[in-house]
Amino acid sequence: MAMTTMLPQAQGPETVGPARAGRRRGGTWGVIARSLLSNRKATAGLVILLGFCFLAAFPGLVAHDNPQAEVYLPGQGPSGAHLLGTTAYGQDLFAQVVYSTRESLLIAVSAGALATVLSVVVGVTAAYVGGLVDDVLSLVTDIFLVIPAFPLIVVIAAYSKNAGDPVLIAVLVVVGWSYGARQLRVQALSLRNRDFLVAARLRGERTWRIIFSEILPTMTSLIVAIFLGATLYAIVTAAGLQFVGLGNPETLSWGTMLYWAQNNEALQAGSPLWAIMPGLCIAALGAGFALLNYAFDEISNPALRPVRRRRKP
Amino acid sequence: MSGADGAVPATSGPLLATRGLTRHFRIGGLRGHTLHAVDGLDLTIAEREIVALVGESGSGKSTVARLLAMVYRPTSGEIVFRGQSVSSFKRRRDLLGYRSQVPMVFQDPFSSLNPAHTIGYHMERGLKLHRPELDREGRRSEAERVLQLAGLVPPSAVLAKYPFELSGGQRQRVGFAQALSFKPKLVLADEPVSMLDVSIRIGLLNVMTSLRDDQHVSLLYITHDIASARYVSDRVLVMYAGHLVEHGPTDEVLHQPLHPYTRLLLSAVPDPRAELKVTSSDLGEPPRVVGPGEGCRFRWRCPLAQDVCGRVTPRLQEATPGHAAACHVTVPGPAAGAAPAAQGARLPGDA
Amino acid sequence: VAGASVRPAAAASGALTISNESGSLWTCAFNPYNPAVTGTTVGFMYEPLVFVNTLQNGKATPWLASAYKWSDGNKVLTFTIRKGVKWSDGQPLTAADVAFTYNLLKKNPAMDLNAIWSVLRSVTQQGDNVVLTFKSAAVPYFYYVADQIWPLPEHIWAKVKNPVTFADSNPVGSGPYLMSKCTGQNITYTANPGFWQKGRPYVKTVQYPAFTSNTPANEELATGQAQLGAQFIPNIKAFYTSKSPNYHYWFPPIANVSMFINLTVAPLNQLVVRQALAYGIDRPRVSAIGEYGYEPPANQAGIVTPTFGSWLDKSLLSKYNYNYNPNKAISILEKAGYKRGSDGIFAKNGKELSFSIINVGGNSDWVAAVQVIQSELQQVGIKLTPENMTGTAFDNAIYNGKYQLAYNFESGGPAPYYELRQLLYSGNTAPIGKPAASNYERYSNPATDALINQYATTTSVAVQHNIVDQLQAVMLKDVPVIPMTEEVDWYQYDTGSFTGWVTPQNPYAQPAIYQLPDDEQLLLHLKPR
Amino acid sequence: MQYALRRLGFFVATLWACLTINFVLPRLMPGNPALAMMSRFKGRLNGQALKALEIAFGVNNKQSALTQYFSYLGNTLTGHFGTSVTFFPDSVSRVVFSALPWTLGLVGVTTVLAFLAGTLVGTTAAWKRGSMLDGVLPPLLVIISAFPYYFLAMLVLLFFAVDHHWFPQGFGYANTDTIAFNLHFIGDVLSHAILPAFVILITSIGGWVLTMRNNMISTLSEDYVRMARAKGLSPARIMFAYAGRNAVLPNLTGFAMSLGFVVSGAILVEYVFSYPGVGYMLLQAVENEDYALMQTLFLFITVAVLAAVLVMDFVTVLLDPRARKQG
Amino acid sequence: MSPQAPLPPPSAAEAPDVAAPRTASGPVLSVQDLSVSYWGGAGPARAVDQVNLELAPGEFVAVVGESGCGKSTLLFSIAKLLTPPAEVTGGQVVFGGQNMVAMTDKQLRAVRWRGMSVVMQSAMNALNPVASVRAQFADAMKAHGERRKDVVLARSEEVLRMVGIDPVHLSSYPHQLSGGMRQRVMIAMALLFSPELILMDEPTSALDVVAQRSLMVQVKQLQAQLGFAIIFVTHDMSLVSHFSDRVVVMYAGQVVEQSPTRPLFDGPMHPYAQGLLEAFPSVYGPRVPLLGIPGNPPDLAQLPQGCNFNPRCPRATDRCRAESPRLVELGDRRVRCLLYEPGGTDGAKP
Ligand SMILES: Nc1ncnc2c1ncn2[C@@H]1O[C@H](COP(=O)(O)OP(=O)(O)OP(=O)(O)O)[C@@H](O)[C@H]1O
Ligand SMILES: Nc1ncnc2c1ncn2[C@@H]1O[C@H](COP(=O)(O)OP(=O)(O)OP(=O)(O)O)[C@@H](O)[C@H]1O
Ligand SMILES: [Mg+2]
Ligand SMILES: [Mg+2]
Repeated sequence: MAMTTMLPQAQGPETVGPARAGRRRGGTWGVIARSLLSNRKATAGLVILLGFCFLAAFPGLVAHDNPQAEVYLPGQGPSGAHLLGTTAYGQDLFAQVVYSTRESLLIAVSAGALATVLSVVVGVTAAYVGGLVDDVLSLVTDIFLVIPAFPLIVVIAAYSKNAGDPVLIAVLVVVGWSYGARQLRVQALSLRNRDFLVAARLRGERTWRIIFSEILPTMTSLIVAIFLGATLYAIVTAAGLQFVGLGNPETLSWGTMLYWAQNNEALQAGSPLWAIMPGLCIAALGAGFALLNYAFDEISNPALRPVRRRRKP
Repeated sequence: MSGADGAVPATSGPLLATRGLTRHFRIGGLRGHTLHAVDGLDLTIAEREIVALVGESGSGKSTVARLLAMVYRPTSGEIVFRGQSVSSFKRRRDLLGYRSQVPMVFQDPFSSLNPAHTIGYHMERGLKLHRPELDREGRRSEAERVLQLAGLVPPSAVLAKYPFELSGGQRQRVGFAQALSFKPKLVLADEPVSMLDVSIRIGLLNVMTSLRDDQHVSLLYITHDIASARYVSDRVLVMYAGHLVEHGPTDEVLHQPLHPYTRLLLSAVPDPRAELKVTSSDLGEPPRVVGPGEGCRFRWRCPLAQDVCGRVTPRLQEATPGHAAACHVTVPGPAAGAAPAAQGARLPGDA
Repeated sequence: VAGASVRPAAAASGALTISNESGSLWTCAFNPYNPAVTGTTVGFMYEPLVFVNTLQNGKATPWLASAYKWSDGNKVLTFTIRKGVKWSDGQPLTAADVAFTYNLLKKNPAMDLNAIWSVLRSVTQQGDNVVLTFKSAAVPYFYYVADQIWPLPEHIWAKVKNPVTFADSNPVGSGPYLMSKCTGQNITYTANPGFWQKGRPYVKTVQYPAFTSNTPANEELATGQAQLGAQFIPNIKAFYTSKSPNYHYWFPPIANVSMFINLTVAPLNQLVVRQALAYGIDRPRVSAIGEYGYEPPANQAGIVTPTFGSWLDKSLLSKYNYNYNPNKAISILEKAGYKRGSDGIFAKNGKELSFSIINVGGNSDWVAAVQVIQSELQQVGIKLTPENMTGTAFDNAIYNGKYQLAYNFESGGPAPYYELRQLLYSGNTAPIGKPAASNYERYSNPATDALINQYATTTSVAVQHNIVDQLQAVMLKDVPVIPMTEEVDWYQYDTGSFTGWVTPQNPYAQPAIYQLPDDEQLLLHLKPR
Repeated sequence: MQYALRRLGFFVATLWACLTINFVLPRLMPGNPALAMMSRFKGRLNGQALKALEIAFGVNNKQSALTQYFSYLGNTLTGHFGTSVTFFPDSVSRVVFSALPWTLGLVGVTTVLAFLAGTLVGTTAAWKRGSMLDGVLPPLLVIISAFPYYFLAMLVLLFFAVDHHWFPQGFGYANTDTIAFNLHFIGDVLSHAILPAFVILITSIGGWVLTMRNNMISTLSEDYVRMARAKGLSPARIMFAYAGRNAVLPNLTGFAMSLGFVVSGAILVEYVFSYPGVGYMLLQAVENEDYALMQTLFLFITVAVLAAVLVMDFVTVLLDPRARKQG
Repeated sequence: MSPQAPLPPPSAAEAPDVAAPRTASGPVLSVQDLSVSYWGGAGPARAVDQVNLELAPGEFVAVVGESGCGKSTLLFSIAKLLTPPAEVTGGQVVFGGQNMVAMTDKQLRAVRWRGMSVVMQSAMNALNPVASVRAQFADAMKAHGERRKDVVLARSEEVLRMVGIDPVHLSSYPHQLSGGMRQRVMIAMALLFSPELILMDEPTSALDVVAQRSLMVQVKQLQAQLGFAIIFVTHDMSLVSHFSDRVVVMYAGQVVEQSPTRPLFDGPMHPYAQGLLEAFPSVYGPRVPLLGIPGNPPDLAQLPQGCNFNPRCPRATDRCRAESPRLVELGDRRVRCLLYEPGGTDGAKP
């Protein structure tokens, strides 16, 4: 995601000598790590996300059932054997929830990140470079802004035979980046004439470098908000597309679980957990990101970073 | 053109020269006015020369520096650096070359440092771009060297700081140190010492002179501190309301000012050791740079103003070799009367 | 309006509320030949000439025609139009109106939804009779020209400039109801006082709200705000019948949901492969998991049971015995020279038995069914890759033959013949790339075609049975499609407020409200309690 | 002035490009309206009906794509939107104009409310950074907005309408009502709008909160905010006129865009609540390959969004002098 | 802590340009043992160290000192504008009889601008970039009860003229002004009311001498008329010498010398002050190379043992390296140097 590009690698801890190393251990990553750990909310968010990452990476360690196997009694309530019960198809709900993490996380994060990167590049470039470039990029942004998602996915799915994940992600990115680009453009416009950008230009920085290392860090918090927005949008839209049958219901994700639950009236027809669990997981993922957001106050704005109070020796 | 060229030692071409440099701004809403920030400016800076640019606040000094640094594009006119018009610098290499030879120190140290980056980052970037010969280690020691030179100690601690952790004067010195780190030919320094206390200021001024003397660095030194201008500069340029009204060797201008504004300026220079001479509090009219029209722009405040001043914009005329002023009265030129330029100029102040 | 509200109180006031997910808001157009709106038109305002009941082996009940007669080697059909029937504007309904209607369809092929003019030669009025002359013997077409035609008042439609796009927003029909109010959300029908069956309908007001999605429609039923439902309700016991002893449902099967096989694609053109597919699938399990058992498992003979049970050749069926038999599937393939690869998938000449199966993503039951099939076939070494698409993309693929396997169904009719003809008649198919009206698998066999054509010439039940027996043999021998489950009518009803419902004991019509013109029969039988 | 003309020029160019996409995209979809109708009434229509439908919908009239394109552009300009296939034979204009007010009312009002509430909460949370309010409200709202909203809609519907009959179970008004401008009807419409509005509201506030809060936090550490404090301005004034006004720009842009998107409605909410708006209609148009309806709805969306964005461009220039072009 | 006598509410009727007679009772401002630290990774940096300062009404106190020695921090802490990581670690600020440190926000708001206004060092950043000068002036006036549009406009124009800026610039935005103009706009804003105290942080650093001098003359005149007190941070010794009544010399967070102006210029006592006065060049005299004060300012987080100035002090002794000097009172002057403490190093007085 954008963060990695924004905080320059060039300036490692070695560059500035021992005093620096003593003060701010670990450079960029140190800053991020400290911000994450120093704020309880951000830490909670991190824990949630890491938890999901773990589930995504090693679902088998947590759930021992094959999530797709329709081998149990359908529509069971929670029990020792089935922590969350079974679906109307006789699948283990817990295993489904666990195994769905990978796909959901993948869609959410990759679509969110790609869309954010695109918005940043286009929005900030437009604002910073200005002139004809701005006009043309704005035009493109506007066009993408109104490109209708549904027909697009129908078309793409028809030509790619199957609305699998890459297609879904591509569509989400295509229809999702322009919104943020517009917002970032406006924000960047107000930065355009700042002296420190002029100074960077005079220093001889390339345009892309100014955009990525000078403008972006000052807009981190907006970008994070936009990333969060894009991610949530991706989760919700993907689930929505899957919900109306435009996705690929074969795959295992929280969105497709909702599709199945919904189509089987799980809420009313006796297995409410089938619908509630994926909904809760989506929300929990959103919560993780939202809480993580609190760390970025400090990452983007050094002046807000808390310092440990150490008495003078 | 006339006077300016003559000021340059014949032996070498000027390091930098401008011809008819002009910059206008559109201000206001729909109706819109044109603000003449800089009008028809001709200046030269020779190699190994410190040129002080003084003048009224708002007279366009920063704009000149920004024009020279290629922040603004001139409305008209031309900037020639080492015989080449800077507008011909299109390729990145040329531009980068120019930028590393002619860095600029910003007037406002509070907004010219990126709040999201440490001082170390700022220094590192500049060095990386302009001192490719240095390795990582070399860059660090160079950064520390220039910070030390600018009086920021201990440099390693300063490198780790964010701009908001520095005082105004400290930030100002960071700006100056950055420019030095480029190994420049000409530093455009926009009030680089205005927020420094006198002792540090002297230190920096000494750095400037030694740069000139040892490394042949030229300097455009924009300042309000006439004393420090005198302390370091070889020549002085005086601006008023977008016009260059006088220029010449420092001592000559300071001791024999030609233009009424220069005189006013000098008369206002305080001497801390002396009592304040209570002159009439002359705020005068603020300079009119919004749609100014023809005529001398100082005429409303000028004790010597005549009819012609309202009709004809005076041109710079040499009074003595290398010392020129734009005034119908004190240096009447061909525009005002038929008198030959710079001949027998009376200096009313000298009487 | 003296209309009742849609609250439960509605039933008490004698109004019937129908809950059926229509998928869109109402258009408030009532042109009965506009397929988008027939569901809210036919049976309410417009009626057939003869009512043919699928659930009772095509039992025909004279309706607007009081009598009918085949003649001239079953090439001429004469309807005698009932006397005393009036249009709702008071004008009498005459044979002229009926003949006009047929000829209107001829002039406007866009209205001829069943393509009757592809077999009709002419239609004329002769006094009270309307005479239909066919190009050739056309006995099974009776269903389309008698049951699926709704006469229009000539005095109104003759003046219509373009009957295809005519909205008919103030419909004048002969049916039991008048359209009294229509908004996008709801249509209110009130009883037609001039209806030709005196005293009927007993239910004076019918509310037909437009539900865009299933859930609220189901809720409306479950809470008793609607008394007649026509949709899939998952876990119907928990959701519906457990809520009241008066709540019942019946899902009579009417057609097959099948796995369609593109016979032009190798190796699906090999019988062994198709047989292996048929043996490798546990249809009861597909039914149980995919369809909650609502749709019973189908048989390879292609006869929908119990609806058409009398047509089924049981001995033939058990001779071929396509019941789930994975070992047989495997052994057939092995015998044919297929070998299992390291991934367990059979292959011959380097070509794996790996197929894509297209499906409609919006039909979750089908998607689930295909998942079951996929895992079962995996065990017998055949790999399926489901591709889910939108309905339109799906139809586009299947009509034009651009698929390998497809999960689909075709409309049936009042006898098994109708569906078998759809499936097997080569005249219905088309080359790959051209849309086929049916027979999407591109099956073509002159002998079969001859059988189908022969059926059209006979009204003899015995001969018809004989032909259908032979068609079953084709299904079992050639396995051109593999029936999976049986498509049913969705039908839920509340006996608390109305009586006279269609029941398994009294299947006087297809009970789903979207079955036309069976809906009229249902509406006429209902009585408020 | 010149700026305005230039932007207008680009507006027209963008509009044209979007119109073209709106023309091309539907036609890239597999199948045609007749096929779509077939699959819509699957099992109820004989396979033979396809031919009839193709004639009815003019699928096979051999007009070149270019001719179609130009007549489409012409018709769009003159407001002739054609006949809807989904609501055959209704004209698209009638269909759209009867549904649009519902959507504008429901989604429009909730969008404005969500924006106002979200921005307010975001502003306050940033102002009180680290307080209880900041710690609870923004994450809560963001979490809620992470719920897929049809899911939430379903829960809300079940709880408030089905289990406790506090609100009606969907639709825009009671089926027995006649559309009229009287108190009874308006009250009825409002009571039907509450649940869907509530769902849209709580699921969309989170986004506004987040952008506003994050932006506001950066702004609050600016010197001019400190200066405003020094001036003794009231906290409200500093919060809104100084920090808020500088921080709100991206949110305002977002708001303008969402206002534009009001026209497209809240598809799934309308779907779940059977609300008679254009949002669900759009989905249907797509599913039914109803070119005319699709194109018209997209046209409305396009024009609304582009206009909103255009207005926003001007407003930005008004609000932020730094964004104005120099020289 | 002093009792919280409420400040007389600024009356709306009192036109801001009318001189309010001030009762010359007690100091306007009294800073007692004020200490401020910045919490950084390397431990706290004491930017203000036990500063004591009293300001009589109408007094003009100049604060000079090395760049980075804590002048701005001192002003901010007086105005109670510090933000984390800065923290007041001790002492109090009594303004108009009230302890600012303990005031509620509401009380503070009433005091601000009418009672005490501030000119910040970062003139560009201290102006709201999206509001015109006019709007920012009006804001301040409205916040303190002045709502009449014509009055606000008239007053805005008046103060702008006072600082030598064409009132056209009322409709300018900050980024359209030159550095000096921004500073003057800030000063003008501080003069909107006639507060009892104005804190000015290097307000004239971007002004030409003409403008500077006339501005200062104006300010002095106003001060004479209205009797407000000024704390003036500057590096310009001539301004100090010509306009201030008293000088506070700071070094590394501490006040090292405090004295009426003339005597200081005539005979600076603290070695640092002595160095300062020797460091400025002359306009007319001979051009002589100057050296300033050798060495570098200390790191506030790592102050030297003993006297803060000892590493650079030409007269430092071992005792200076061991013992922190107190502020000794010598008549109306105070100095923090062991030279002046009883038992000083060598007893030699300058
Ligand atoms: N971006 C701009 N837009 C509009 N006007 C501008 C802009 N920049 C400068 N000006 C105007 O140009 C004139 C000259 O400004 P400049 O900053 O060059 O003055 P200066 O001589 O540096 O003054 P100071 O000594 O106060 O810094 C001023 O009147 C200013 O208002
Ligand atoms: N936010 C901060 N965090 C840490 N240290 C800070 C911070 N702000 C200022 N400092 C340090 O505090 C010291 C005092 O700063 P202050 O701004 O008060 O200096 P000053 O006397 O006003 O200097 P100048 O004349 O250069 O403006 C400086 O050394 C600076 O580095
Ligand atoms: Mg300047
Ligand atoms: Mg300071």
